[in-house]
Amino acid sequence: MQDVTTEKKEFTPNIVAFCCNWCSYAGADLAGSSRLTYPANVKIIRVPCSCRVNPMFILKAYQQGADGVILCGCHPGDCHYVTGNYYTRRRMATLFSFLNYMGIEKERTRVEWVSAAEGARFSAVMNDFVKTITELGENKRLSDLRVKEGE
Amino acid sequence: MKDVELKMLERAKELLASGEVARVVGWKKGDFCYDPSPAVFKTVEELENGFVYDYFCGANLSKYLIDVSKKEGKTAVFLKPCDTYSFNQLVKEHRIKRENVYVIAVECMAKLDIEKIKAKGVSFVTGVEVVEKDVKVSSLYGETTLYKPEIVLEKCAVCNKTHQVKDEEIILHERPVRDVNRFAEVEKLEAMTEDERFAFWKEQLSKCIRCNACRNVCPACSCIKCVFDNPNSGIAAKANDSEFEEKMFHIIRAYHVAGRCTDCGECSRVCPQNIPLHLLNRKFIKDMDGLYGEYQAGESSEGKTPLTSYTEEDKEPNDVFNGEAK
Amino acid sequence: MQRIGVFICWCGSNIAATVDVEKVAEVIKSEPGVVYSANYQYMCSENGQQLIKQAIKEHNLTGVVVGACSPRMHEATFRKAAEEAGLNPYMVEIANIREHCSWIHKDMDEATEKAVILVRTAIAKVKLNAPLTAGESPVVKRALVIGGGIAGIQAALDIADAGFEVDIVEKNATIGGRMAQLDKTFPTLDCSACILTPKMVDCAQHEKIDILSYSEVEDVKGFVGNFSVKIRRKARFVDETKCTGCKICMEKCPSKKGLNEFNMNLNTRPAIYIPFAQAIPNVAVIDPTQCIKMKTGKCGICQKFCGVGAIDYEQKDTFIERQYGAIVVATGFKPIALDNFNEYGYADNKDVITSLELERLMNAAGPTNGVLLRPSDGEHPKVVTFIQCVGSRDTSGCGKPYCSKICCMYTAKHAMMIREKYPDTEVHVFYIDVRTPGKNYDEFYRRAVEQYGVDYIKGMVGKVYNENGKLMVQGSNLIDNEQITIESDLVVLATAIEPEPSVRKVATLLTASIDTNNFLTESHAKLRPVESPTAGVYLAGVCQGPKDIPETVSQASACAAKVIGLLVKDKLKTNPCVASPDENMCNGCSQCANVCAYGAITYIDKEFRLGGGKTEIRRVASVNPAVCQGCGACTVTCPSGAMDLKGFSSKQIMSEVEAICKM
Amino acid sequence: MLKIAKERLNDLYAKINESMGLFIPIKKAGEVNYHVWGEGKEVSLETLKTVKSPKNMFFPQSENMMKFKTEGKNIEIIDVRDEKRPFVLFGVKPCDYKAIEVLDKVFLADPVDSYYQSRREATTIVTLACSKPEESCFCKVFGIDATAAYGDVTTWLDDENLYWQANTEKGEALTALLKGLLEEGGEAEVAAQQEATKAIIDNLPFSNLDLSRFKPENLNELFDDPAWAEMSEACLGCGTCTFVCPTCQCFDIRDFKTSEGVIRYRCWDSCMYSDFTLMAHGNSRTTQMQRFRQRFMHKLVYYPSQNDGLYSCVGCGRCVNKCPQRLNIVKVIKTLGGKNND
Repeated sequence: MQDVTTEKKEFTPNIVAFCCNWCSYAGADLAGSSRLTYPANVKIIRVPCSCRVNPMFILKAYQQGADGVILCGCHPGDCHYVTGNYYTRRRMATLFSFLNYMGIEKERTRVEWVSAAEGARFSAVMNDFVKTITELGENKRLSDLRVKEGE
Repeated sequence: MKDVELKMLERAKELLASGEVARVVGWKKGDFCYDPSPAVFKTVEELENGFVYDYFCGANLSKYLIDVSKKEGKTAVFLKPCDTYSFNQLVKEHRIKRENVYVIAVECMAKLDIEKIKAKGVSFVTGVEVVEKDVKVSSLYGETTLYKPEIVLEKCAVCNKTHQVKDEEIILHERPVRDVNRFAEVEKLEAMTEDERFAFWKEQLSKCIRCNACRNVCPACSCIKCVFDNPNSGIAAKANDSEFEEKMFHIIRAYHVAGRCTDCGECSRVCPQNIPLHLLNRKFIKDMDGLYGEYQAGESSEGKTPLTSYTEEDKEPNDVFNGEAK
Repeated sequence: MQRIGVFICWCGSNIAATVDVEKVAEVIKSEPGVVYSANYQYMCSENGQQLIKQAIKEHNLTGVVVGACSPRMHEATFRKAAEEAGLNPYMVEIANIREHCSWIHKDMDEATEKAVILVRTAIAKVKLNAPLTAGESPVVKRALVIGGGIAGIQAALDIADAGFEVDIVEKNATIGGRMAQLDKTFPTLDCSACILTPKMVDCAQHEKIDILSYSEVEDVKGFVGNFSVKIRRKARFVDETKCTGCKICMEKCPSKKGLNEFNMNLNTRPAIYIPFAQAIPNVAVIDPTQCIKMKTGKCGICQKFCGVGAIDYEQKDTFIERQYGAIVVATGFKPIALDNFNEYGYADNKDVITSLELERLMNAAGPTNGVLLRPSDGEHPKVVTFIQCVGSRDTSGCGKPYCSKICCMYTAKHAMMIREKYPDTEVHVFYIDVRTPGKNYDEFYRRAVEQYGVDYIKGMVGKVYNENGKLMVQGSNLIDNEQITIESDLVVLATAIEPEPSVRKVATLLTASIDTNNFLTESHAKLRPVESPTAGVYLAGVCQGPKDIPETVSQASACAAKVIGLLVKDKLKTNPCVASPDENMCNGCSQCANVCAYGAITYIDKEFRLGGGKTEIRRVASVNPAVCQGCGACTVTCPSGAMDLKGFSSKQIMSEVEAICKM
Repeated sequence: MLKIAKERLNDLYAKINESMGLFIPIKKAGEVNYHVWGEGKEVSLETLKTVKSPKNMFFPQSENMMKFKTEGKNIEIIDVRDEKRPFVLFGVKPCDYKAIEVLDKVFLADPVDSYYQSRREATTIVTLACSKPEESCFCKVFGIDATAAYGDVTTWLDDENLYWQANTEKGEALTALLKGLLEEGGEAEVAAQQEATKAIIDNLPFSNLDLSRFKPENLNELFDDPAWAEMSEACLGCGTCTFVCPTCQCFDIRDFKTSEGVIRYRCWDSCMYSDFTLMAHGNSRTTQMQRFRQRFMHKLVYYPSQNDGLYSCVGCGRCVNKCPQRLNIVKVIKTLGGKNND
């Protein structure tokens, strides 16, 4: 892979998207089958439900070099598991506010509801998030210098 | 306070002597006037030799009941107003066997912080006498009078808690109900810029030596095995090897007790580096109050916490910054 | 030591055109733990699967990663292949390098680099996978059909014919649904009642079918194979077991002002009534809002006249609870309310009617005994104008964004029927497009135009207003490019249809997904169109999307086939990806049960050895794997991390995070 | 004896900093700990007890030992030790200095801990004698004279001056470097301060603790003493006492995954923790009482029995001040130490 990345380009953020299996992951699939592009630096981890996403996973992603983390689930009311995303909503609302309280940029973490039918929206959301994070710049406040050692 | 102490001692002796309880959880005299320790008294003699209740009995005894309430026989415990919230929360989480505990509610009148007294330049404290808002501090080097609100424990400075649990009470002096805003410090931080807040916490958390005192004293941190000690959790660590680790520990710690933290203030009391840890927990409390309606953990021993309930109209995470939360 | 095999699919050119598959396979070869790495044109093909099976055997693989299309597509395929080769199916992970990579990226280097990362992430996960075995749960051999329209009737009959017990829960007093209200059906123009009512009778007479009319589903617990459903039997104030349907009560009832819902409120009915002549069950029901006895306490005439003593004014709602292995949702539709469409003057003009109202006006059993008369003055209309797409294909937000699908055909039917019966009547149809796919459909429409001389006008109607007792329909004619106004006697609105609103509650109870238009979501738009994502729940008729009678019947039969397929099994395999607590770490704090939507978590007191010969009894969480659906809400609530999710464990996800973040 | 006026201390720090690193008590976010000096930092020599002891200098809380660079299936081991820059550790209190001697016996004994050794050798220790001991101090119990000369250089501080005396070659070399800043004098002032301080120390409440029972021959008896249960009852099992202790030396070795491979590092561990010395079969000490006992038995019995009677407590009193529940070694000594404590 080295030969692909040797050229130091301008800042391209590293973005992790947690997508629930039923809506958002399917939405991403639909974006794919509709050939609706978004940058390659968005990488998706499949979880059964947005409520499976532990704040620890988000912090871990930042530690490991993510510049932005986005969590996608079914629209509230449409959760495949009935109430999962309602808990997600509270968990993330309090977590985001808390992270910002500690001085972490509030734009860095985001929640978006994307249904299985919203391929276009998935792509639009990702494009927008990449743009936001690119403007925001590298994640320095929640990164772990040890991880990047040697880079 | 002396009269309360005598009454408590008398009652404890009675309970033990009559066999009503097998043990009493209270405070024991230390080497100085300011260092009592939590203790379990099993005999009248032990009580006579060391029982104390004074202005330095700040420790929250409720967490000890997790273990003690499992023992044979009933346990009597002295709980200050703030301690009863922790007690309730632990009962709610099935960590304390309520039927094995006899709760004696005791008055508090705010506890003093020896570190704050020392910081006023008084060393070698030999005794204190509290008269209203004046504290006469005697030391080897003489006597001084300090203003009480400046030398009480942080948790006491903003306290307006009342006993939530009592099987009986020993209250000889009523503490006036006060109008205090425990979120004032949180609001100050919120009013700062992102950069300022980041700098503030960076400096504060850089002091952390990861001694786990805050965690181990916390009544909400009652896990049999903490995620930070569990190699399978993916975040286990023993030292703050990096700035990230410092933040990680305190974010997760605060998050794990969010909705369960009663704001008992023990974390800040025990921090050897005096990191204002309560400001982390209180941020969660304030946000949850603002977003989901006022909620005081430990007010009841039943019901769900804000993070284990929901409404269909809850605010979106991306919007909290424009709303009540901030 | 792990022995991972990696298989990169070209998917023809779908992946290979953008991702250098050979390079991915080559790079991955040197990943720790990877002992075999290959690429192939179509991994999902028989040969591709064979490649995997062979490699598993030859290289003694402990885990398999397939870099291919979405796991939603072929995860099951590859798991099955692995299983056939003797590897636990849950030791397979999919890296989605098609939908999430090759199809959305254009730059080959970029896409290749990302594909490598995605495959590495899947490797990181699979290394922590544990073999999982599906559990088993028994199947209750009885089905529930919610809704007694043609969809519910057909599904119930098919299931019952296969020998399984079926209950139909119908919220109205009779089964039959919307189809019972229709006059004729396209494209054959046979009488709706003539083909429907025999089926209704079949239902009533079928020994395996139990019709619970005037009933609603109140609560649903359980899971596929073993649902426990609480059904509210609404008080009809008439003893169903006694009433013979003689209708003497209807004749004698002095309160006759209740609006006749079956006739779309175009006429009235008594307070005690049987909705229509062929109702099943043929049992009366009292409308308590109209009944004088129930409103004032005085009357009781029907009771006096009832020869069998079936009237019971004191009757209360009752509840029954039954177990089912499968549930079919067939809750149907209703025309949308026209509040947002003032321009058509529906509220202000009696002679502006909906198509369903027209059905009743044309029906021999309808308010006019099948003679087409204007509601306003009972005159024969001489000019009838139809307006298509009222509220359908509407992006303004006033109506529905979708096509209601049935309107083009029934409007052609109506136009044709009017021209047939009243050749002197002029018929105009305003349309946006005429959509007639289907067997004999277009021929049908052409007959309306060519044979019956119906005047089709391509264009939208801007306004309908009353001028001197005439309805002026103002619209555009796009073909001639002119504004026209048609002086009409009757205006018929092809009103959009929407799911019956009660479906929302049903969906919530069943934890079935629902889309923004309140249509229930099918598991897969193409390949699993009759299954809801909630296992054991199937969808028939318009509750899933607009459709006409033949389509509804097909879907209902398809549902029945699925249900039968489920009910013939004695036991079901359960999803092994469920939550499970590490009892040694569980504090028994009960937080997890608070967030479980399925009630899958209970607490038990368990004895633990402490060492030194001591033991301790501790309260710990216990998950019922047959009830748990595997969402993971509990895992995040658990502060100690004792609760974890099989197949999506915290360790696995953390490991994926680590791998995916690596640039 | 040499001296420098207090107002000029900053010049002294700056001068040292020109050629060496300077590790000195600095106030940061309200707390005083040893940090690397820099212009503008708030030095606080007056602080009697830094929260963490200066052992951090040689035995940091966390320290990388090596890296494993992985590429595909290859692993390369990389030594991360760099040439240690010379450092001056400034302001070390006598008790903390004696604590370093306790650590030396562990880390410099065979097999030598080369990480510790390289730092130790590159460092010149400047001690600062005590003049205002606190009630929690009890170094005298362990034969330490808080006014005496220890380390490569010893200093004394009063309201006007810092007095300076080199004790070793390293100390002389440092003194030579600073000769422009230091002037002769101060013997009388130092002697007076020493006398006054000693008088205070003699009267400190813990200065006469009886250690007589803490002898190797009493090991079993002490180990089995029923008092441990009661003494440890309130212990939270946190690591505060061990992390503020100048002589605690236990560490854990852990791996951290990086983008390139693995960093192997060591970090302080605490015998008070439930997962301390966790092994495959479980833990050798399963109760907090056992862990509590381990710590104090080690300080007062096990370590001295292997080091010619040298206790591994220096009486700094940090644990007395910092234990959240006010348990500490003094209470243990008083309970088990000997008759005079009764």
